[in-house]
Amino acid sequence: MLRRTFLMLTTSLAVACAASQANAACSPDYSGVTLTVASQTGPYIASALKLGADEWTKKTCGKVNVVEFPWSELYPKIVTSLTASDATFDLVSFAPAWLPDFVPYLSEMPKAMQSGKDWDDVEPAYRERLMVWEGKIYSQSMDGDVHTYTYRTDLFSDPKEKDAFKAKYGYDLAPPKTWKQYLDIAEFFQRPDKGLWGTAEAFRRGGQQFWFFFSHAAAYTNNPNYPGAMFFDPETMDAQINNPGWVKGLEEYIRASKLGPPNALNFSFGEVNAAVAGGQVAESIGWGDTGVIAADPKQSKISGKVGSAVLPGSDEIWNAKTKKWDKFPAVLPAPFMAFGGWQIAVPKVGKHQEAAWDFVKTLTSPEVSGQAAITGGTGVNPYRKSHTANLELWSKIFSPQEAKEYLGAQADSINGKNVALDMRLPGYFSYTEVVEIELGKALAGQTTPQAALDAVAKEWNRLTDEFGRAKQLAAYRAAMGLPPKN
Amino acid sequence: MSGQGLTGLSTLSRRLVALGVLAWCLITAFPLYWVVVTAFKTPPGVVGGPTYIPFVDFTPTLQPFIDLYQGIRGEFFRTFLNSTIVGLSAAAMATAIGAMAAYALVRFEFRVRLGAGLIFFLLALGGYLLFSNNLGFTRAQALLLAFPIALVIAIIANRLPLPGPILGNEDILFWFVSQRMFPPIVTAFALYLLYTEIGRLGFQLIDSYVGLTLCYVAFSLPIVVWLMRDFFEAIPIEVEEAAMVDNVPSWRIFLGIVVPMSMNGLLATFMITLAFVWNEFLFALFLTNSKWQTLPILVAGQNSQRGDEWWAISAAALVAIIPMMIMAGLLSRMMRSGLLLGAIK
Amino acid sequence: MMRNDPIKHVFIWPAVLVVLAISIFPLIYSFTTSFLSYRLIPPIPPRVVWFGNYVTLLQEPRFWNAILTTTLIAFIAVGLQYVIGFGVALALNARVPGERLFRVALLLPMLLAPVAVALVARMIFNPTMGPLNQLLSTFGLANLPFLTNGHWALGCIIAVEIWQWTPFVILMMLAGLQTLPEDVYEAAELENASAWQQFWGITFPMMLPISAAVVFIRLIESYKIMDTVFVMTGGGPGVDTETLTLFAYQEGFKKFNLGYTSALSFLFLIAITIIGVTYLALLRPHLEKRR
Amino acid sequence: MARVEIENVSKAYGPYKIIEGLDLNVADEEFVVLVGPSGCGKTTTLRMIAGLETVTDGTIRIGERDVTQLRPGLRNCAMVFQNYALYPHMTVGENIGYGMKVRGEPRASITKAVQDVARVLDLEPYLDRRPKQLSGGQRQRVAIGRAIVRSPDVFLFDEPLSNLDAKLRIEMRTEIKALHRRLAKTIVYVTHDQVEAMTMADRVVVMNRGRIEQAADPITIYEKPANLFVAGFMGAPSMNFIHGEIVARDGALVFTEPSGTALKLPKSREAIYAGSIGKPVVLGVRPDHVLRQDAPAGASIRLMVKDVEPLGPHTLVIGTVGAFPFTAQMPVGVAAAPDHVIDVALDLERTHLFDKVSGMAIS
Repeated sequence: MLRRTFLMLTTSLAVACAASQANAACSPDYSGVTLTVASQTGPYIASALKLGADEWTKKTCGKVNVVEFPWSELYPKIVTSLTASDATFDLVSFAPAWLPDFVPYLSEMPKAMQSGKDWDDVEPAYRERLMVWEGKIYSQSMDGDVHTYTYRTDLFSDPKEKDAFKAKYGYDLAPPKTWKQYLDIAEFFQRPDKGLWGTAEAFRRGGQQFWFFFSHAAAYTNNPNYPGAMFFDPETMDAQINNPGWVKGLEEYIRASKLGPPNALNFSFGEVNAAVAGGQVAESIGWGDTGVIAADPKQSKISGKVGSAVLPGSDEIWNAKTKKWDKFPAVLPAPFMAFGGWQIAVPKVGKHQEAAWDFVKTLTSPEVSGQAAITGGTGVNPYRKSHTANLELWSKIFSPQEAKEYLGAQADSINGKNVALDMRLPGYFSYTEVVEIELGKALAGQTTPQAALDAVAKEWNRLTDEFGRAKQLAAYRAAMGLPPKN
Repeated sequence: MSGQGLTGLSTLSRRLVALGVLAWCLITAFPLYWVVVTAFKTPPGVVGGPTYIPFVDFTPTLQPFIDLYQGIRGEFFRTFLNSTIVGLSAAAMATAIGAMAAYALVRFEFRVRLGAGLIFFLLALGGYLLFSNNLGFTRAQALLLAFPIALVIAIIANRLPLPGPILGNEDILFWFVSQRMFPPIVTAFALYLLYTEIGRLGFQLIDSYVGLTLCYVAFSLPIVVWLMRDFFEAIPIEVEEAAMVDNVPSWRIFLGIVVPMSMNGLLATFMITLAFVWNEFLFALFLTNSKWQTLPILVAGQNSQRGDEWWAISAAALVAIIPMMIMAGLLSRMMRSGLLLGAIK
Repeated sequence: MMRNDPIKHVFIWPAVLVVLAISIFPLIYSFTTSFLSYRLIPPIPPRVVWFGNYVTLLQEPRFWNAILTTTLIAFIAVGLQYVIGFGVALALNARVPGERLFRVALLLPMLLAPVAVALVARMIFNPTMGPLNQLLSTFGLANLPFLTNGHWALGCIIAVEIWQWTPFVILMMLAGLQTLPEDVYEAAELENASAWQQFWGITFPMMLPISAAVVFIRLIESYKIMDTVFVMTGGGPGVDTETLTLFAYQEGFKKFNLGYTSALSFLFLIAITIIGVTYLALLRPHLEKRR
Repeated sequence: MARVEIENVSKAYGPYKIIEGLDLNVADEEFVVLVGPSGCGKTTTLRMIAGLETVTDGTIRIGERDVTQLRPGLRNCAMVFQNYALYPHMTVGENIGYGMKVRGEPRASITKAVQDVARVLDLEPYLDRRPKQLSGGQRQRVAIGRAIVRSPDVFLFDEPLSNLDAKLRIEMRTEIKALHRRLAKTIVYVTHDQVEAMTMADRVVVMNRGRIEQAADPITIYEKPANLFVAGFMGAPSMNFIHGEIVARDGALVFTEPSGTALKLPKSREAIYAGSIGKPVVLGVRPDHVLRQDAPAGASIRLMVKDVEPLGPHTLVIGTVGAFPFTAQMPVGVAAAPDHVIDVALDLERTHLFDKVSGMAIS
C-alpha cells in the first residue's frame, strides 16, 4: 500500500519535526504569503511538493498551495499561463524538455543559491547540464531521472535457470551488458503458460513510450566521438533519428514489445511497475520508481528479490559525422537520462519571487529530498550525491544487497561517462508527437522501422525549418551542453 | 399507455423482449457496479485480476476514500464544492435567462433584418481588426470597443428598411440552438485568450467564479432555450390572457403564472443543465487553474503519468457520479409522470 | 397570439447578450486567426498566409484520416444507438415486466462525465486484468488487443459511445411513443395486422420526425467526440482513433499552432454543416410526406 | 356607464381579412350574444374588445374611453374563457383573489371580496382546493368568480359553457342570466350554440364571415330573420328551404317549385311579394310551421319520407320535397313510414320568403 506507507512516513516526519521546532520563530518570516505551485496530479511529484510544503510552512509560516493538473494538461496549462503573463503560479514544476519553451518567462535562480554545500551536493549531470540553459540557471532539479535496469534476483540466481540459459545461449545468465543479451533473457523467460513474461516496457502513446525507445537507441547513437549527435547533427541540425543506429534501436524496442505480457502495447510506466511488482516479468527497464515499488512488500510480490543495474549498452555506435559504425573495445553503456527528472522554477510575473526561491531551497534540501526519495509514491528519485551515498536512509525499504545494487545503478548511470541526455528543444511537443505516432504504427506492424523513422526525420526537419534552423540549432547545442557554434 | 401493448405478440416473444431489455440493463449496470466494487479494493486486489463480490472474493477497504478525503489525490473536497457551486449557480442562471428568452420567443413577436445581423457581424469583425491591427489597441480593448459599437449600429439599422429577408422567432431560435454546433475546442481556447486579455484590463475572469459560470451559462443556453420553448408552448395561452385581462403586468404573468405552471419543465431543464455543467471537461480545463478547478479535471487527472491506479480512479469517479445518480433517480420519476413529454413534441 | 409588449426586450436580451459576448469573440478570433501562420510555442510572430492553412490541411492525410475516423464513430455509434434505443423504448412502452426498475438504470449513463466513463471503460477493457477478458477467456478468447489494435480500439470507442448515449435515444423515443394515438393501433388490431406490420406501418412512420431529430442531435454531438477518445486511447495506436476534435486539440494545445487549428476548426464547422444540411435534405421528402 | 362601441373595425392577418368594417354598439347593462359558425369572427371580435387582439383598423370605445390602443389590463374588462383558464397552481381562493393581489389591495379586502363571491357562486366549500380537484361546472364558476371580483365595466364570455355537459350547461345558463340581473353589467357573450344565444341574450348578434348578419332581440331573430343565413342558422331543427319562384296564378301569388309543389301565398303579404314575381326565391319553412289538419288545396306539400324520429312530445318526419330536404314536426302518432309519401299542410302565414340572389328576406 503505497499511500499508507507514505502517510505513515509523512506523519512521523511531521511529528518529529513538529516536536523539535514547535516554538521556532518564522525564519525567514513569510507568514501571510501563499505560494501556488503548478504540478501534475498526485501522488507522484505533487506529494513530494506537499511534503516540502509542510516543512517550509513550519520553517517560515508561509503557505503553499499545490495545484494539480493531469500530466497531459500540465504543459498547455503552464504555457498558457506563462504566455498570458498571468501571475497565477508562483512556481511551476515541469519536465526539463519544456524548459526551452519556458525560459523567456522564468526568473533566474538567485546567485546565492548557486553555491555552497547543498549546491555542490547536486549530481553534476543535473547541476551542470539539465538545470542550465544558455549558461544560466532558471530551474532546480527536484527529482533525478535516469533509466536503469531491474531484474528478479530469485530467477537469475536459480541454478536450474542458469544451467538452462547457458545451455541455450552459450553465456552466463546475468544482468545483460548488451541489448541483445537483454532480449535473449526476455525470450528465455517468456513463459505465458506459467504467468511469466520476459520484460516490461512502456509502449502506449502518451504513456512515456518514446523515452523507452530512446533508451534502446541511445546505446547505438550516443557516440562519445561526436558528442551531442544523438538526435540532431549538432553542426547542421539535420535530424539523425532515421540513421542505422536508431533503426536498430527501434527494431529491438519492437522485439521487446513481443516479449512482454499480452497487453504490453497498452503499458505506460504505471503498468510496467505493476507488472514488475506483480512478479509477471523477469526483467524490465525504467525509472528508479520501479525498484522502490518492487521492494515494498505491501504492493509487491517480489520484495527482497529485486536487482538493479545500469542499462545495457553496445560496442558499436553510429557516428553521425562519418556516417559509419564506430567500433569500441568494450561495451559502452549509454545510460539515458530519460525525462531528466522534474524541475521546479519561478515565473517572472510571480509576486513572491524571494519566498518562492526559498521554498525551492527547502524542497530540494538534502534532508527533505532525501526523505522524499525513499518514500514510494513521491516519484522522487536520487539526484543528489547524498541520496545515493546514504545507505542507511535506504535500509528502511531495501535489503542491504538490494540497496547496494539500486543505488549503485543510479549513481553509475548518472555519473556514467557516456550518459545520454534527453532532447530539449523549443517546440518539443511538435517533435515528440510525430515520434509517438510513428512508433505506434511501427509497433502495430503497419510500417517498417526504417519507414517510420524516415517519416519522423522528415517531419523533424520540416519543423526545424519552420521554427528557424539557426535558432533551433543554438538551442539544441545548449541542451546538449555544447558551446555555441562559432 | 399508447399503442402496441405487445398484444400481438405471443407469450414467448413477450418474454424474449423482456429478456432483451434485461440484457441491456445489465450492460448498462455492470460498468457502474464495477466502479463501485473497484473503489473498495486494495491495489493488489485490483492487479491480481478481476474480483466481483465484496466479502466473497475480496475484502473491501475504505482506503481509496480515505485517500480522497485526506487530499492525497488532489483537493477533492474543495473541488467537489467548486463543482457544486458552479454547477448549481450556472444551471440556475442558465435556466432563468434561458427560460426568459424561450418565453419571449414563444409569446412575443421578434423581427430581425438579416441585413442588420450582417452589419453587426461585419462591423464587429472589421472594428476588431481595425482597432487591434491599425490603432494599436490590445485584443480585449479592440473587442470591447468594436462589440458595443457594432451592436448599437446594428440595432439602429434594424429599424431601417434594409433589403433582404426578415428573420422571425423561428430563426432566432435556430440561431440560439446552432450555437451548440460550433466545435467547442476552439471556442475554449479563444475564450481563454479573451479572458486573459480582460484580466489584463484588471478584471480577472480566468480561474474565477464569474468567468467559469458565465461561460457555462452561455453554453447551456441553447439547450435551455430549446427545451423550455416546448414547455412554454404547451401552456394554454388563455391562462396568460386571463391574467392580461386582469391587468397583471407581463413580468408578473411570467413569474407568478408561467413559471409555477412550468415548474416541472424548469426543474428537468435545470437538472439536465446541471448534469452538463457538472460533467464538462474542456472549458473547465482551460478556464480554471487552481481555485476553481472542477471534478472532471480532477477525475481525468487520476489517469496520472505513472499509469492507472484503478482503485483510486474508481473512488474518484464514484464521487463524481453519485450526485448524478441521485439526479437520474429524480429525473426518471419525472419521466414516469410524463413531464418530459412537452420537451419533444 | 403573439404579443408585442416592449417588455419582450427585457426577456430576450440577457440571453442574447450572454451568447453574443461569449460566442462572437471566439468566432471572430478563430476566423481571423485561420488566415495567419501563428504559433505560440516556439513564439513565431503571426504572418498572413490567407488560405495557406486550409490548403495545407486539405492535403494532410492526417486530416482526412481524422474525418474518416470521426465519421465512422459517429455514424456507426449513432446508428446502433438508434436501433437499440428504439427497441428498448418500444419494449418499455409496452410495459415489459419490471420496467419501472429499469428506468433509473437506463437513464444513468448519459448523466455521467464522459471522462469518468472512459476511465471505467479502460478498466473493463483491460486485456489481462479486466472482467471482460475473464469472461472471454472462458470462451477461449483471452487477451484481445482491445485498445492496442486500431480496429479493436475503434470498436471499443464505439461501444462506449453506445453505452453512454443510447439512454438519450431511449428517453426521447419513449417520450415520442407516448404521444402516439391509441386509436390507430386499435384500428390496426381490428384489421388483424401483425405486430411487425403495425411497427412498419404505423409506429415507424409516425415516429419519423422525432427519430430524425434524435439522430440529428446525436450525430452533431458525436462529431465533437473528444473526452472519451482522449482518455481511452489518446488517438492511438498511431493515429488510428484520432478524431477531429482530438486532432485540433493536439495541434492547438500541445503544439500551439493557432492559425492551423483555427483553420481546422472552420473546416470542421463546414463539415458538420454539410453533413447536417445533407441529412436534412435527404430526410425532408419523408418528413413532409407525413405532414 | 359602460357602453361598448365598435366602429368600423377591421382585422387582418397579413393578406387574410378576418373582419371587415364591423360596427356594433352594446348598450350599458345589455347582454349581447355573438353567435355564428366557427371562423365567423365572433371570438376575434370579443378578443379585440378585450385587447387580446390588436385592431387593424377602426375604433373601439368602452364607456366614453377610446381603448383601441390600450393594453388589455387597462380596459377594465373581465373575461371568462372556454377552457376556464384557471391558474392550476393556485387554490380557488387564490385564483379569485389574484387580480386584486397583483393590484396591491389590502389582504383583508381581498379575503372579503373572495368570500362574497364564493357565497354568491356556492364555492365556499372549495376555496382551498386546486382547480384540478373541481368538476367542470365548479371550475367555470371559479372563472366567473374571478371575473366578478374584478368588478369590471364589461364582462366578456368566450364560449364559457361549451366544455360542459348538456345538463350542466342548462343550469349554468340560468345562473349566468341570474348573475346578469344581479350585477347589472354589460355582457358580451360569444357562443356557437344558437339555443344559448336565444335563451340568454337581450340582443343576439348573428355573425358570418366577419360580418354581422343581423342584430336583434331573440324573438325578432327567430321570427323575422333578416336573411337566409340567419334563418338557417337560428332555430333547431333548422329551417327548411325550398327553391322556386313566385308566379301570379288565378289572381293570387303562388310559390312554385320545379317538382310541382304550388303554394298559395297569403293575401296579406301579396303586396310585399308582388315585386318578386318571376324572380328566383327561396321559401323558408320552420319544421313546426305545419298544421295539424288535412291540407287545404294550395297549402300542402308532398313529403317523400326518408326517416321518422319520434321525440316524445312530437315526431320529426324527415324527407324531401322535390330535390330539397325537408323536416316536419308532426304530432305523435302521425301515420308516416319511410318510402311513403305524405301530404303535409303548412302554416303559410308564418313562412318566410327570401330573394335567392341577395339572400335577403323579402319584406
